[in-house]
Amino acid sequence: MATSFAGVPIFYYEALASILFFIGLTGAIARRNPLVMLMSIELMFNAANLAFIVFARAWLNNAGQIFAFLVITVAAAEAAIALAIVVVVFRFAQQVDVDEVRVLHG
Amino acid sequence: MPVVKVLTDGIGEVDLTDIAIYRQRDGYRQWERAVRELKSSEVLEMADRSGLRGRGGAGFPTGKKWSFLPAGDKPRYLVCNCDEAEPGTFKDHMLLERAPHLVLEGILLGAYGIGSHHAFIYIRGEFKRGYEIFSRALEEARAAGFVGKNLFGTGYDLEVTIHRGAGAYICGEETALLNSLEGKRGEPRLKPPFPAIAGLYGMPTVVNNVETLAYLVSILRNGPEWFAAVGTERSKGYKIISISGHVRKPGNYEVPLGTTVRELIEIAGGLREGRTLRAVQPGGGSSACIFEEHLDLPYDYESMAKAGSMLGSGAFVVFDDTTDFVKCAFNLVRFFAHESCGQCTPCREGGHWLETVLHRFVEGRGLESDLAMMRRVSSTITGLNLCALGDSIEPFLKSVLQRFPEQFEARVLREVASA
Amino acid sequence: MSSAPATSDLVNLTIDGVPVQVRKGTLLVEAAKLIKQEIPVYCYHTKLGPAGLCRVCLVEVEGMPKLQIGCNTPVAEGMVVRTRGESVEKGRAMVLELLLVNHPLDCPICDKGGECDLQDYAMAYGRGSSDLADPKTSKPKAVDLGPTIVLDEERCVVCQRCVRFDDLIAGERQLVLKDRGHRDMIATATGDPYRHNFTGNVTELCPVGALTSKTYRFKSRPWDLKRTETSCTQCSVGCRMNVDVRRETVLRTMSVEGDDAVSDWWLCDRGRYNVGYVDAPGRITQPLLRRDGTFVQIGWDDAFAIWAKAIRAALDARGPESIAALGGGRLTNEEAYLLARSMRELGAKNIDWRTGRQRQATPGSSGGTLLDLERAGAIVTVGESPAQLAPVMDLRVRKAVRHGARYIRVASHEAPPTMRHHDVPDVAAAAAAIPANVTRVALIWDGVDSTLARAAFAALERDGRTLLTYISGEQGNARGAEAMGVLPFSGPGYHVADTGRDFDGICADALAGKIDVLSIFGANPALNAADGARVRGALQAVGFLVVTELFMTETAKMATLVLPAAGAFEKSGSIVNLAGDVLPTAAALAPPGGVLSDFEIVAGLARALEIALPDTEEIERATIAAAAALPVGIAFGDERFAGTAKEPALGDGLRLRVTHHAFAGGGTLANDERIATLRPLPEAAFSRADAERLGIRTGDYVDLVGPGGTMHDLLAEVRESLAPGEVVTIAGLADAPANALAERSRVRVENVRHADALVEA
Amino acid sequence: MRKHLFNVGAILQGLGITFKYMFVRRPTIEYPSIKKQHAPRFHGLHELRRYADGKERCIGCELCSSACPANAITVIGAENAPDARVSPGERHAASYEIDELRCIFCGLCEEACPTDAIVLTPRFEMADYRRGAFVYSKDRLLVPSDAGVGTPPDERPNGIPADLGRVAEVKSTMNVDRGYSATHRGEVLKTERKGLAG
Amino acid sequence: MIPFWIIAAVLIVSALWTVTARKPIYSVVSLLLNFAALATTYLILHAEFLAVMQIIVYSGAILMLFVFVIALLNSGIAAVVLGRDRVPVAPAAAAALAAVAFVATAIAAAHAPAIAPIATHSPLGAVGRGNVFGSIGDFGQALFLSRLLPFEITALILMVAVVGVVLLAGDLTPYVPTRRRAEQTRRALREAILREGK
Amino acid sequence: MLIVLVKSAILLLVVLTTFAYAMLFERKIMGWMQLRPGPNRVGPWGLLQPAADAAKLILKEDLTPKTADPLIYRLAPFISLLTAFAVYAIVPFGANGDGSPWAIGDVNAGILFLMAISSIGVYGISLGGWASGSKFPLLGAVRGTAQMISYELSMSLSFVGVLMLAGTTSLTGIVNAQERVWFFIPQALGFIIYVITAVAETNRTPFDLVEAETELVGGFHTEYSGLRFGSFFIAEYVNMLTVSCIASLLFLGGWNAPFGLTMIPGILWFVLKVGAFMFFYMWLRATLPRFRYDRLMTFGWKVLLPIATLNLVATAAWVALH
Repeated sequence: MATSFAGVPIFYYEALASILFFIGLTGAIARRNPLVMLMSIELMFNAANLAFIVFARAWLNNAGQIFAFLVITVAAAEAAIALAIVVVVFRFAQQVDVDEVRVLHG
Repeated sequence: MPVVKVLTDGIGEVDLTDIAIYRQRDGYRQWERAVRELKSSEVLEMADRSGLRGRGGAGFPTGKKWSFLPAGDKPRYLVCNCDEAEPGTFKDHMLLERAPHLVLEGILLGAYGIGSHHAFIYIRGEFKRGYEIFSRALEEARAAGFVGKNLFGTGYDLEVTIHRGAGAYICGEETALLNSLEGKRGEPRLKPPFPAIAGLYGMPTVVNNVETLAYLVSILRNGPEWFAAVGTERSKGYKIISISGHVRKPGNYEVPLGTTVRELIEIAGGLREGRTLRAVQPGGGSSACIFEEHLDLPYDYESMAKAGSMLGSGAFVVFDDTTDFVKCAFNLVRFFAHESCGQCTPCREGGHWLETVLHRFVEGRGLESDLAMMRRVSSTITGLNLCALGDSIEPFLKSVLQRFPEQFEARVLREVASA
Repeated sequence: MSSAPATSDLVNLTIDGVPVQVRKGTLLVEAAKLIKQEIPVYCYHTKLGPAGLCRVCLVEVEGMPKLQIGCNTPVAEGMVVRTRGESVEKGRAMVLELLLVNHPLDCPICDKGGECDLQDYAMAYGRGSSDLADPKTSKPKAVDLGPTIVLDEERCVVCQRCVRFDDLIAGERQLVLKDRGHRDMIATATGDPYRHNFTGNVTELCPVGALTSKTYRFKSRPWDLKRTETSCTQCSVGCRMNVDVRRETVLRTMSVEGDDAVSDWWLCDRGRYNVGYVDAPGRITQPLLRRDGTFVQIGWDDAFAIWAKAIRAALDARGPESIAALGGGRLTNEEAYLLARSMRELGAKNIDWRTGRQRQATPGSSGGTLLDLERAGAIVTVGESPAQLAPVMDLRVRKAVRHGARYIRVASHEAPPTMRHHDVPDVAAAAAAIPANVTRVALIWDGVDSTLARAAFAALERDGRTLLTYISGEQGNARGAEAMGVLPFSGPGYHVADTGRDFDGICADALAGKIDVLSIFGANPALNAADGARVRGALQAVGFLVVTELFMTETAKMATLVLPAAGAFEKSGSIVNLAGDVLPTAAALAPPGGVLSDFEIVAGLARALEIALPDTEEIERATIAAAAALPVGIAFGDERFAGTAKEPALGDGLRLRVTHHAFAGGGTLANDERIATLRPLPEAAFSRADAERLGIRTGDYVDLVGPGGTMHDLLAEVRESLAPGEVVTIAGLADAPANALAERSRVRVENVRHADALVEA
Repeated sequence: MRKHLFNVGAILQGLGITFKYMFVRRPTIEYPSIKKQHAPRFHGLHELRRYADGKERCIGCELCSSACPANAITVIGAENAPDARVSPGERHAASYEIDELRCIFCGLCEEACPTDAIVLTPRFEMADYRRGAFVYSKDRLLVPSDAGVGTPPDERPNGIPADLGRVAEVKSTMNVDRGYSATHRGEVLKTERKGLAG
Repeated sequence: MIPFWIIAAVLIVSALWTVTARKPIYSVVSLLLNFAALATTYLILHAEFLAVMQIIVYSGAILMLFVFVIALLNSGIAAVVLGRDRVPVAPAAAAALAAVAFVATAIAAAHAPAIAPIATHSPLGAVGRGNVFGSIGDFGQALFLSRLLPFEITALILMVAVVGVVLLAGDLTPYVPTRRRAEQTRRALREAILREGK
Repeated sequence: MLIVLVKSAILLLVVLTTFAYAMLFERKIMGWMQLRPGPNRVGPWGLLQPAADAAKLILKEDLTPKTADPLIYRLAPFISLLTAFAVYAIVPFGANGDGSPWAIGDVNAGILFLMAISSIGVYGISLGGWASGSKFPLLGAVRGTAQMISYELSMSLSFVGVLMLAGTTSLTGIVNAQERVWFFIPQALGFIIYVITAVAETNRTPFDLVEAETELVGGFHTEYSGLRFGSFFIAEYVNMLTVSCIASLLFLGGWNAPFGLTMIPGILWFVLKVGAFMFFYMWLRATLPRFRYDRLMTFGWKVLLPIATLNLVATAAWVALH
């Protein structure tokens, strides 16, 4: 396994991916705007994808790329559904504050 | 010849302006008799029985007119209308100048008849000589005790006031005369109320013509039956006719009513040599013409009305075949338009309009359409007016338009020179 | 109207197939109106009666051979009338054709075009064409009849309405018909300018555009005008009037047809023509504050704040005795009510409307209506007659005189009226002059001398006689102000309240330095008060003087704060006229920008003072109640109203008398340039004896010198009717204020300049 | 809906039409260089006319103003000074303004005018940069004082115009030399006509 | 080395901006930037197809969807008012701690002994050439041959998502053309009136 | 590297000039079709009109509405412009004798790159519309986003048929694959779908709901003025040029000469084909009215997409069978 590509050590990429992931995580936790939350989640997906691709490159095995592709696909589906939910919630409650929308709290 | 002398008795023979001469001829006898012996209602009754009709033009029965005065203690006035201005009339003029005492006696009798204590005589402004003569006569009568307070010792007061007009034809109309007498603008009043109810100064008033009043003297002298025996059934008594125009001897002729038109022309000397009669205007400027076919009609109120004209004030004007009827019509219309008081629209504007148009005809600048227009306008304005002046415009114009259209058509401008 | 007519008085007839039942003696024109069937008329006028001149009102009466004129045909039982039909239409068309024969068709030029009876009837009944081929007659146009009226002779249809108005209604007989036939024309009989107090009515009567008002000539077309019906507030009669406005300018005023109760369908020239002030250049449009001797413009908020601050300071320092309010004659009832109420809310009782010479406006319980006046058998005036004070009331007097009433003037110093009159030296003589059979007597007082009024009342009161009293005051809504409680001793509805100081008292207090804030609402005491010198001194002594005005009047010039107020045409409300009728006024146009009505001004002050104001509905209710309240317990010449003015000491010289003139006054009258020619010159009238003694002839210029002042450059007039020992001047002239000298004081004549000498020089 | 969506034929037809029109001669007039000649009765800019003697025809009667459906005309009348008349008769227009932006050029003012004073000329070029410039007052509406038409008014004292209410023979008095566009009948146009404009 | 640092800096800054931006649209824009940088990284890492997919799917579709929803919600009546964001101390601290731990682990893993690459059939070559590691051909063969099952499963998931979205956000009331709806309303109204009439 | 820069500069110049005259040309053509002369005041036959327009746009005041989001408002035109030009990095205009294309860069995944770039292009519209902060631009943006997403799908599917026939994603490869038969013959359906979606993607009539001046007074660029508006304007025309190039490359044989007319250089053929396609665009605009929004979406999803899928399946089957 190559430890560096074009002079960049692989763990740099790993670190980058993890930083991006945690930025996304923080956003997903801290923001109340569902759109921004979703985008943060996308950020986390991408961080994971980056890691996949880095490892695929490292092992020269495109299974990682395939996985990343599937992630992108599923992310698209997820985003579509999530946004649909946001729109429906907005129509229903006239607001999108996730803390205020608690109809399903039981 | 049926010429009589009732009012004209003595005129042209003796100086009747002299009270002494007048009294010699029984002057003021009837007046004294009336005041001393008769009640005023008896005088009224005699006037009524005589069938005397107003000689001023309208021919209204005098007794009936007097009887319209309402009972009551309001002062009453008698006004003698001596504003003779109808074209063709000159009888009152003559009476005033030649027999002033007769006129005055008539006024006094009339005033007594209606129970008035104040009589007025309204003398036309142009009758300067007549006014002077009558004034002198009045002074003489006053001096003789026929006018003034406590007449003949009976306690009856009667004052006579002379008023001179200022030369307006319309003041011959009784209400205009009253206005003029009051010092107002001489224009007819709106009737009702009639003068018998509210006349001079708002008091019951009778306005009578000079001739009418003058006949009272002879009626009282000879009795009403004497008067009623003459004339036709409804036009009784005598009348002075002022005959003028194309006759040899124009002048005033006193005749019984009912004399035929032909006789009247004969009385006045007949037509000039070689001339033929074209028309006669039997009742002054405001009457329509009568023609050859009417020559044998009796000259009285009814017959003249039947012939489409009227007897009016007895101004009998004769036209022979030299007459230019366009000029005649223009002359008469101009007179009426000029004399219109201007109060009411049809007379004021219609008269002036017709005058303008007729003037064009006289100058030979008539229009074809004017003939129909004149007929339409003149006939429509008749009957729309406050007084009779406006209605006087039509009759003569209409009758000559109808009878002699060729004279008018000859003055129509057929071609306009293309300038 | 008061009682249903008995059946015997009624006549049944048929008009155009419609059965009508009317009073006996009714004319066909009027009867046809009942079934809404128009009979065209020119010469006929409901108030003038028939004249039978125009001949356009033709109708067909069954059984009569000729067409009858509807205007002079009284109804008869069983009469069958047709106002339409071939012969009627033919006759009318002929008359209209004839009317148009010499009528110029300059309708586009003519002011009447659009509201012209001739236009209307020609359209409705005319032929539409004429056979006229000749040129129309040419007559003078724009003939100057007088200071108010221009005649177009070509347009005249000789209906003589104007002539008959002048004869029958105004009684002046100035207008006559001159010449005859188609040349006849309207003119003044003497050739002098047509001039009296009612000239304007002829322009309204004129069915065509022959008589036009100089103020309205070519100003507008009738269809452009916005019409508002309101009540005139120029004098205390309160005539109903139509105000025609265009481009934010009052262009003309017209009387209201059918207003029998108040104006009798007429207007006086003052009410009609004094409207040009609305957009006069001298109008104040912003609050002005005196700062270092000159006025500076300030905003309304500041004005209210400064005013309120001054009042608060005065209240805190010296209590409610130190503030006072004056005025009310120009205010509407609502404004007067709000003013009185606001003042009393502050605890202030120094409030009075009597800033002029008039002392009282409510005649007490014996007050009659204007219609009553018309029916009186005798009319007695004490003090000044209503001829100049309340001109339209004077028309009622004239009407009564025409109907046979005896008109008696007590110790009058005015020019003799053109109607039959009896001048008597004192009240007792007046009582004696009343015919024995007269049961209704009207007593008219100018509101000045209470003692005289009481004496007259006592002298004329008699068993079996109805005595009706009137006070023809000088201020428009004086009676309203009284009813609303703008009096020191009474509140709204004549309820007795704590007694404060009246006008004289306020002046005295001011001179003593006891008044800190004096607010004057629409009054001009500096010019109009009887004792001018004293009043001016008092106003100067006030610490903070507020004046609401339209113009910089004599009083406003002395103020600390001048507030621009809306004029009578710019506000709605109600007024009470001298007969006690409550009349609405309506705003005909909006006031100029920056100008508030007195109502808004009082309300703004109250808000700045944080006084609780009643809401609009309550004001309305209270105003109506107060205006309708019967003046119970108020006597004619009441002593409470009498005031404290003293008779000036006797001395040498002539006694000064002050009279009113309809067009003499400050403010709106002085600032209307359209009526400049109608304003009187300052004059002094002498009796013949005095004039001869002093060597004065009519037309000379003289000065009058009295205690405390001088009146300069008065035009002398020798008046036969005056008693020796008196000199009469006109009140309220800004050029020569009569109140420079105390009324009834003794004056000397000085500096006589002869007219001929002046001409030579 | 299906019909509309699959109506390919119509689309093709439309394309054919537009294509065909590419080769059709264009009727456009090169306006500033070539000016169209309008009919003499074209409703363009107004003008206020005079009588042959130079007096204004307008008598300030405001009939145009009341006839105007767009309320574009403001007239304020005034009395003529008897010795120096602006117009025959007693009245003249002290102020006459037309807001050409409001005007709908319907010509009702012309119809209403009793003296044929206001007429609509074929002049149509009145573009400007300021709205205020479209309020035409008498200084721009009145024809030059020597451009009067018709018979001079009756010389009666204070008389009304002799031809009041009669239609005069010439509609416009506009004149090239005076800076008006040459648009009335009989005038020679400055530029030639070209293309379809001919 | 330098490109990496630049890209890393862009990635981190844009990610931070995404998370912290007040307006969601700024989040979108920064995320767009982030994705672009990420796509560049993919290219560097020989994932050509994925780089393109990243742009097409993520940037072109998913992010576009965000913009769409933002615009859609913005166009609604009520303004979206949100409360203050949460900053839960404990989770944040835990996240930071985890991040440190994660980075440490990554570094540790990097120092772990190398494992032989499981090579695929494509060689490593310049990005942009065909049939090299990560190229379309390479990727396609892997996807459709060796990894077909996960691909199909993903397709299923996508299908479910489509159905879900349509069910969620779609307007499920049956579509009625305007004209027919108007007709229905009219008929209803008429019937109502007739009923009232009885 | 230098060569790339020079190539880029030349290309930029060419594209911009083409844009300028395409615009003039469009106005002229529309004028002719509508019986008007079209612009003819600036220069002979109005040839300097583009310069005048440019001068006008440059001199115009650049306004940013108060309600706008300033950053994104200013960013949006650049996104549009950038993506419009970025495409030309890989578009080949011809080929040398050795088969190397006349292009700045030749990428194997060229067509994918193209799709990627064009999918970014919509951001210009949607962000610009959103950031204007007023109603009509927002509506335009929302419409634009939905329309682009909808039609991009069908467009991609129409590409896939070509890709399957050519067996490559390289644009040069695709052109070379058409030496014998241009793909618009076997892929007639795909070509029609492409033409339709291309019009939709560039927001041109009859699919110009994004701008729709009669309903939205200009749509997304209502609030823009001056050069920012100009950027959108340029982007639109460059996009038109792009899709014309793609049509030429993918379906019309690129620089391949028809009927063996090889004596005319390939580049001319390419220009001719692009020009014809551009003319078609303008022709359409002069002819067809605008779609209603709901019909546009219905058409995209319920008509175009199924047909495109059908085309794909058919092509796949054909390829598999051969």
